[in-house]
Amino acid sequence: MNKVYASAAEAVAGIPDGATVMVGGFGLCGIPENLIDALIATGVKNLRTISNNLGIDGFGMGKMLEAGMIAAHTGSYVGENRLLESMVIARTLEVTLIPQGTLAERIRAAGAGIPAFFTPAGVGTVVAEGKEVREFDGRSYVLERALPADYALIKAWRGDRLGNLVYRKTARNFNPMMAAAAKVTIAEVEELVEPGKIDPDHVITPGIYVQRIVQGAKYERRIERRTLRERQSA
Amino acid sequence: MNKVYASAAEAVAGIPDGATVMVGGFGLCGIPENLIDALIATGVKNLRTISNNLGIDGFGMGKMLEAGMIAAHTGSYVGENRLLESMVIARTLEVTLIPQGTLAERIRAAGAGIPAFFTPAGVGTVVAEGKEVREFDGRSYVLERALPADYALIKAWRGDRLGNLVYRKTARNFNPMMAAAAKVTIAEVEELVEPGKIDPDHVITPGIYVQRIVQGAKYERRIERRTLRERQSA
Amino acid sequence: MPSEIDAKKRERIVRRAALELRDGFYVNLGIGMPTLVANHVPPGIEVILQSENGMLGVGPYPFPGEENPDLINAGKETVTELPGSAYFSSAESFAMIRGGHINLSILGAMEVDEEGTLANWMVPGKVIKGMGGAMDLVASARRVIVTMEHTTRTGAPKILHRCTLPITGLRVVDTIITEMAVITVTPAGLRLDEVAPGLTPDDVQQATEARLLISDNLQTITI
Amino acid sequence: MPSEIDAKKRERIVRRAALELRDGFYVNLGIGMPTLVANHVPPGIEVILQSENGMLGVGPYPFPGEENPDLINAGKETVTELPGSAYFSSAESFAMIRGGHINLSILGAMEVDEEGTLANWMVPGKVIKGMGGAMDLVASARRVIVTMEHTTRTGAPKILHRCTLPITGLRVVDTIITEMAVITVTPAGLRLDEVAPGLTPDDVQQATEARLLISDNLQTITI
Repeated sequence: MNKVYASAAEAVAGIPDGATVMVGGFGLCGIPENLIDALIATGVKNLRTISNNLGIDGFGMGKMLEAGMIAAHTGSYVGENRLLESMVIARTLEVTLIPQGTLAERIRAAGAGIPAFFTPAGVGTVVAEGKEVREFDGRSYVLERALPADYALIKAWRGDRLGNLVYRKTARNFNPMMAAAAKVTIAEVEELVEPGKIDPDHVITPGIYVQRIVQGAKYERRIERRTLRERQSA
Repeated sequence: MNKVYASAAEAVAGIPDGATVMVGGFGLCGIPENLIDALIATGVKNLRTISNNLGIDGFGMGKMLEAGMIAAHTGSYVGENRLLESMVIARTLEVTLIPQGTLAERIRAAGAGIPAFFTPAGVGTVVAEGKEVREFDGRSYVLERALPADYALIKAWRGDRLGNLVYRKTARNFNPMMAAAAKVTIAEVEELVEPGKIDPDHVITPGIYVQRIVQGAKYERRIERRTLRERQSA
Repeated sequence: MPSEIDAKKRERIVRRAALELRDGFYVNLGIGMPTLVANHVPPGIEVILQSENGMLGVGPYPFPGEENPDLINAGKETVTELPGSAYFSSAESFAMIRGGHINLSILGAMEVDEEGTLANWMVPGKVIKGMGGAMDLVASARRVIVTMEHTTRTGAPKILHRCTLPITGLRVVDTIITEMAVITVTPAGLRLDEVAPGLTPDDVQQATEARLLISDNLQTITI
Repeated sequence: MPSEIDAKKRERIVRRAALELRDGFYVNLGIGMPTLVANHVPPGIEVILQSENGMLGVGPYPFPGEENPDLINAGKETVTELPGSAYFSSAESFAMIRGGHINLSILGAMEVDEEGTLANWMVPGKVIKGMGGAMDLVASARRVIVTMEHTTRTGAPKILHRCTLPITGLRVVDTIITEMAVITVTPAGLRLDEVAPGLTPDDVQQATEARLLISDNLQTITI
């Protein structure tokens, strides 16, 4: 059992036109930088992407948007992409926006074999239009379906040959659920280690969810909003 | 914000007759030994318990059964309790058995604000009787409801004053979901430490789910089935 | 200098909102003005901030040179951790929110109406950015406080009889805090509980489309 | 010595079942006979065992003195961990199972019928013990193999036209492995693929209530 790929290019090989692809990260935090670049280099087209955000102009999934490889996108917030506006108006991109918690739970449900669940988020809003709304114990909930994918491109801090992954701080975000929700999960890590190096109690994504793993060649880890406080003088 | 109680007796004080009480653990592994003893000592009656197992005769929840304090129990496997049989026949105990994965997910749903979800487990069996069965993408699923509780008694290895918990090996089991599913969660730990001693990336149960925490006075940690292999001679 | 006036208005709103914090509360603060509430936690009160991208125990902004790309809040700002912080996935984060474990959510609004219905995510005709976690938060936090300027920049009311924009949540707001007033959403309608120093209830009503009930125990805002 | 004969029967069943393992498989083994399959993993094959109480990478039983009360399998037996093991909650464990991530589930049976319907958790009139994780496993593992003795201790068939006991799962079994035969559940019915050395298809049919189709490529069981 060897899931290790030598390069990001080899790890993303074979993703066909029209595939549904999940991409991990929140904003630019915890995104699979190397896999995104490698995927753009394949020239694949008409992808249906699922990701909380769409990167920013010129970085992260923003680069995929610029490459014209995305036909449809599902996420919760796309406010950082100026290019998006013209594409939506020109109808070259179909965007579906859903509540962030519903997005997270629909992805989790896909990995967990739950085809549908009820949630209170979005009841009475456009989000619930055309969906079943049912009352439980006096409160209304909307029925939401699982959201699976053909491929997931995710990013972890450290991973082993069997695909066990650990994340660092808020770079965890959507990555663990996406790992479980795709037919083929491709993980990039900053550090690839031997099995046994990660404490089994600390594993966040068990290797069963990961089909391919690659150590990223380099990481920019760009900060989107650098907010600082002043050092108090002594 | 101080959630620390000085003793298990103080930690379980106030649980009223008739309360619904979840108890963590799988078999005798990861059970809240000290809280169970303290709860029995309160003399509370007619509890509706939720736990995967019911301990064994003479240990764990088996002691609660013997104390006659359980009116109804929901779990997935009760095969280790001989006393149970006579109680079920005498109708002093009402037992509801459900698939283990459905139990785990119903508890998780209660903590996660999901009132109901569809699962394939139990379709076509007695488990699905009287419940809605619906087809999604050509497969049948049964609608299951969230399973909440008034109190959860759980066991972790280490916890801090804010209620952050980490578990050890397979002693994790049902404890994390139960922590989130009860109105009042009471956690016992082997080691109580100061906030900051647990790496924030390693926390399994964030403190938000824990209302009371106590360091257990002593632990027997009984082994139910001691299976061993022979040392090979050199 | 209108921006300086705005800054003062916003500081008054933020300071008043901070008085709603209670010891032991788990609180989610929305992007923008609500985030500033963290700077005014009253003495003797310990609150733990949740950020929906997967963190409990959000600390202040980092000192220069200590920022970490892997440590941001839901506004994508660099933050720090505190002793007792915890990280988790987005699914766990929204399980926490949806499950009613967050005591208080404070967020901004474009419109609020008499029933506590909130609109804060979309203006038709403009390109939509998305609702992010707002719909989940307002649906499930135990208490929802809206902090906002009382009227639009052109002076039009934002507290309406009925929301006109696409809504974020139906009957979800508990309390509205503006630079002019503190208003509670009750089954009978909006109740004016506090007015800013120097203002009369009528001043507030003039700036409000929805009809205000006046509290029997009307107070002046003290911060 | 019937118990010794039984032990040999069981070993034959277990050894044959182990030949169904494939490199890279994630496998859940039921309590009892299925657990023994782990002792016969073919050379060159790496499989990872899942235990539904919350573990991937289940290792062998511990050496005396190295048993850990916090480390058990779903049969409550003390086990060990391996390099690359991982622990998780019961909710995550069954998310893994329900989500179709387990390649193979091997478990025992009281009855299996022509449609692959399985009964293995309850005998009416006896006090019920509970289904544990069996209903979840058979509903969602990618492949379900039943290992069992071909008939009851009194010689009655266990492979039936229709199950008579309360069922564990409807049309869930893919393959039945007994000391007499390997049988595949097909849309057309049960297909006899392999017979034990020295037995004829008719011997197997005699011990089976369900009608057996004979494979065009009938083999002798080799272990």
